[in-house]
Amino acid sequence: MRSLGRILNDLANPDNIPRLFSLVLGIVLIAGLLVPFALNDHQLYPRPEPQSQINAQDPLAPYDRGGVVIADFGLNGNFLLEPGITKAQYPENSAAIGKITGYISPMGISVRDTTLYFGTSIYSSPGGLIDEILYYTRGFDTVLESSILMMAFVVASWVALHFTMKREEEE
Amino acid sequence: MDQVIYLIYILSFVIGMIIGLVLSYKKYTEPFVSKNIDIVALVISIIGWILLLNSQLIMLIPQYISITIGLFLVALVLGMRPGYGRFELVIGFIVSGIIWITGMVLL
Amino acid sequence: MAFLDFINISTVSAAVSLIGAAGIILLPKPVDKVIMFTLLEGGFLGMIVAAKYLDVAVAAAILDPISTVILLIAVIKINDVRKEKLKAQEEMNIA
Amino acid sequence: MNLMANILLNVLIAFLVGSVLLGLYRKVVARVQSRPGPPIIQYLLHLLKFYIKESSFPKTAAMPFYIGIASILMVIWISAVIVGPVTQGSLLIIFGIYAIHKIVEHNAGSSSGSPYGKLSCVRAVYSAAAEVPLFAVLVIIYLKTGSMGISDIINYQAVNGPLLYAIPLAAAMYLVLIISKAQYTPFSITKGKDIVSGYETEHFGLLRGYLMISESIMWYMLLWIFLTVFLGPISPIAYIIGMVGITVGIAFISATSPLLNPNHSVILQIIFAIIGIVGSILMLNVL
Amino acid sequence: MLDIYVWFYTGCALMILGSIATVIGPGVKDPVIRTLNTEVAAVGVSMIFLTYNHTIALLTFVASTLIITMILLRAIVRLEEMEAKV
Amino acid sequence: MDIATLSGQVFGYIPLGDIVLYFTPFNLFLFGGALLFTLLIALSNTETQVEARFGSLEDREVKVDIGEFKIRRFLAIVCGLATAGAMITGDLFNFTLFAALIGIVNLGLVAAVKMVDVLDSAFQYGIIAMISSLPLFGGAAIVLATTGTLSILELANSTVTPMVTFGSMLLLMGIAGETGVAPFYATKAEMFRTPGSPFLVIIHLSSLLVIVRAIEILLIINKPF
Amino acid sequence: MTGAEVLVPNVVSPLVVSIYKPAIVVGLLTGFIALLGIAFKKGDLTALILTDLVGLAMLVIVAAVATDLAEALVLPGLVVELAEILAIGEILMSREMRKTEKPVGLIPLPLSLDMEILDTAPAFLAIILVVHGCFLTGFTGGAVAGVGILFYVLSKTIRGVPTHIWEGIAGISGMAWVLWLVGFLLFFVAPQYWLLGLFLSACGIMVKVASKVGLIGVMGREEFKREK
Repeated sequence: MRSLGRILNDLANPDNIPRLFSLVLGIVLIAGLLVPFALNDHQLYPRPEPQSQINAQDPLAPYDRGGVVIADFGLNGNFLLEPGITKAQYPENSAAIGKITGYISPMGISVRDTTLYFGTSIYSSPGGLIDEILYYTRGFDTVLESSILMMAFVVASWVALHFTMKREEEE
Repeated sequence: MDQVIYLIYILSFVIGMIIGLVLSYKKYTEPFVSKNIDIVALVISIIGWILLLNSQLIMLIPQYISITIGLFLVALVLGMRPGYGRFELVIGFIVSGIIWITGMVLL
Repeated sequence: MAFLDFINISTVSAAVSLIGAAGIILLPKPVDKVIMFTLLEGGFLGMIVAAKYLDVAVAAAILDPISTVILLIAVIKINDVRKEKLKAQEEMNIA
Repeated sequence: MNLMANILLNVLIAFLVGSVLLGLYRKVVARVQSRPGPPIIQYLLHLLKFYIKESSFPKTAAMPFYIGIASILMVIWISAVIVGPVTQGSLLIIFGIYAIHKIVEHNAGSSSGSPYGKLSCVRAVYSAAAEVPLFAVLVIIYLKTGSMGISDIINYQAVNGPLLYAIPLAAAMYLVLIISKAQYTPFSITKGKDIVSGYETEHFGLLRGYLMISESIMWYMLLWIFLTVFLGPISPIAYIIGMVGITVGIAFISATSPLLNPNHSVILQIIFAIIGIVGSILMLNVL
Repeated sequence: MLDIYVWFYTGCALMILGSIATVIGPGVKDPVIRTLNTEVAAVGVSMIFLTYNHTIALLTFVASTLIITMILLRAIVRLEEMEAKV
Repeated sequence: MDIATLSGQVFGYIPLGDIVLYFTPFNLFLFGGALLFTLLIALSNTETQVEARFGSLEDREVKVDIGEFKIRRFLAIVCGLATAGAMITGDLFNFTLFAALIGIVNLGLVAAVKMVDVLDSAFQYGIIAMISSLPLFGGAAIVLATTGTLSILELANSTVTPMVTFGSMLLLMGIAGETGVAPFYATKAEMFRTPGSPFLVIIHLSSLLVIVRAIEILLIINKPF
Repeated sequence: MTGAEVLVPNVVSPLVVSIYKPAIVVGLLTGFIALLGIAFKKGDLTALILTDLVGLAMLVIVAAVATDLAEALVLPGLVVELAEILAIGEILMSREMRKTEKPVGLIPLPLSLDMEILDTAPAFLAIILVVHGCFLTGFTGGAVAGVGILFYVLSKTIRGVPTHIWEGIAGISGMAWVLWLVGFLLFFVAPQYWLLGLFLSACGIMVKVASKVGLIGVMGREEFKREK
């Protein structure tokens, strides 16, 4: 009975908790290997087979999702004739769906016309499917993740400025 | 309307207990005397329990009034200051229990 | 000649990175490890080039030396710190 | 009947019955320990007394919070009455209410600045580790009946018989939870004798009245949920008998058992919870 | 097609090797060495990203691994300096 | 739909593209509760702990100084809002992100404290929170891989496979770790010994409410029937 | 150009489906190994380093879904990992400082580094990275440009940063965050201005991430580049 009490007390010690937790989680993970894993091929936002676009000499590979651009910089919103292809969960909730996917910045257009191998850069600058997902259809996620970064930074910089760096005391 | 009646029951029970407590403090000054039986309390308890348990048998007044009054009277005894009213309560319960059983057997 | 077909940029860079990884893991001295780390990164760069994503390769090529430099600085610094500490201990022992 | 009047009635009933039951609880504990004990009505009188008394606030308290938290406790248990007996809504909401109750319990303690309150607060947090899984019995009920709606559960029991026989372990877990909410039982570490009145130590006057009202409503609601979801549609008389019976039973436990060290108490409850949950799920699958 | 498998399985091998090396590799008592060994696994992850053509994620990952390494090394150096026993 | 039998009739939606927030009585109650507490915290002062000293008759007052007060109040409000958001979100990944945000903010709330023991338990809690990002995001990803969707409204109609169950088990562990709930609460309980009660409440509030909500979500996904 | 069907297929390609299982297994195994390491190795610093490894396992499991959505989900995972390591590392340091209570230990040792690369390279590399980062925008651009700034700041010899400059930079990143929020709202309030919203979002995020990463460089400078 006494040893039981000691075990119970040990379990309440903060130092042991992460280790207990990781042990339990590790066991769960390894048990997960028994589960039959298979990828359901009906997914949202599917992408072409890896390397197929770059092998087809597509200058926008690997993020070409269609759409035709007219870069006239008119602020009336008519930038394109044809939006890109997106398979969103609720297309009806996004009025301008596909437009970001199809959009390429003027600089991006000039890059596209000069070289075949800069598709990633073109589509990481404003436009592209990832931007559409990150800022538009799943923009709320990005609100959170940038807030997470901000909060972590607030915490870290507060701790750093007040404890770790201690600039005031030193100078 | 059911719930209103239950509320009335509970209220009469609670008020009965409070009054019982106040009265018994007036009547008995010394704490915790448990030997002798108080006749008044006994009578109240018997009447209360009879009204409470045998309310079907009493045709004169509506059932909920008799239960309300019965609860009130029982609560008077139940709520007496600690040490008092215990035997009265039990005796009242037994008496009315007997009446209830005989009533059930006879009717 | 089918055997030689296997020698393309992917497999070579895979081999390079595996050697680099083995080096990082097995070599005892941190500075050696940093050198092997560049080998590993080189293999990885080769893979990106094999995949024809030149912009990624450019960015990775710039970021790799930086990470090597940061690792180097840290290793030098920590060696410094340890030396200081040893010296301080010896002084303590002499005194 | 209109909704407002219905709510008012049910809250009043919950409050009066709950406070009389808590009085009975103290009486039974006292009698088991062969003391005369207070009158049964004492809890209610106590509560009324606090209303008349002057309210004073500790200088160290975290101000609007200290008052707000006591009122929130009342608000949530009144909403529990609304969800439970009045509208027979979802059990999940009651789960949520219980979670918020734990939070209030914790913070009523710490907001006063009293060391006893603080200890009680730490224990409240600590015991949440055990009580929330215990409250997860509701999930087992959902697994059994297929609905979280209280009215659906009642209908299910009207057809299939009381859940008490179908998932006894869940009922036992729930009883452990009720035990942990009663005073001076092995599991009620937040209000142990060693820390004066626990989180209520520094609440006087009106605020204490609030806390006591909510506690009585809570006691009524916990018992009501037990009787409703485990015994099914029963008459008001049966409710009263059941409530009195459980109260007396727990009072016996409380009067005869020792207080446990917080660590041990919590981990024992966790063990109960694990056994209960795993056992119930096994039983559901096997039977 | 072969390329893709080469990248993928090299990545997998590096990940597993790197993680084992980080946990029980030679000389991992020294936190600097441990951190260096995590880099192996990180490169493995990059290769897996490359396989799936997650190039934007890959770019971000390479940059952020660098930052994480920097943070970790800073912590290690600082702790070493303080002669903390962790 | 399962959502109705679990938490009551759906009152309305806020569509933000693929992420659809929805309201049921249950969600609304928790949402309101979280916001109420947040408001209360935003308005409150902190308490003062008075401790006796050894060897003398004086008292020692432990207070929260103004810089610490401001940063902690800010973090507490963010945490309250995140909790409120997690109560009504209708997307699995969004929910996990809310949980991650709550985790990091909770960590911050106690990191500002100067007691070694509290910092220690904050660190241990932080380690757990980081570890649990694996089961959190990994679980959500496994559910996504199996069902092809992340929206809870859609998941309510999808079929259950062992993979979904495994994914949601991971998710539950992740939530438990991220919020520091049972049986890993000990790390958190230590953190509550510091002064600053209005801010500490939010730590507790967020973890309990998120757990309650997580149970609802997992029941919706797994559909025991 | 190829047709729309080739650009975006209806289903995920079979190749990706076939390598899903190995990818998941690798993720789970890595996670398992790292978790066992945390469970059985002593030391808080060890745990901190190993959690990094756990994060990597998570990234693989998410990436294995192999859609654009999965890629978009990897980014939050990355950010969360980075943010938490930063915060926890800082807490660990401050805890140890309080524990040891040695005033000498508070000040980093001086270190004179004579590395050629630190004199010539930084400006060049930093400019390339920042320009590339600005072109990329978004998280990616922020991280890339941020590394450029970090490296530049790190290799400067002036030590320390006055608190008000620090707060200024942090304030800029806060404003960038607001910018991003405005962009996000614009998408739903006024869909016809989606392009404006896109640019606000992308540039806001980039400025935010880059400035924060730059501040990490300042923190690093305290350690690595201190001269007498």
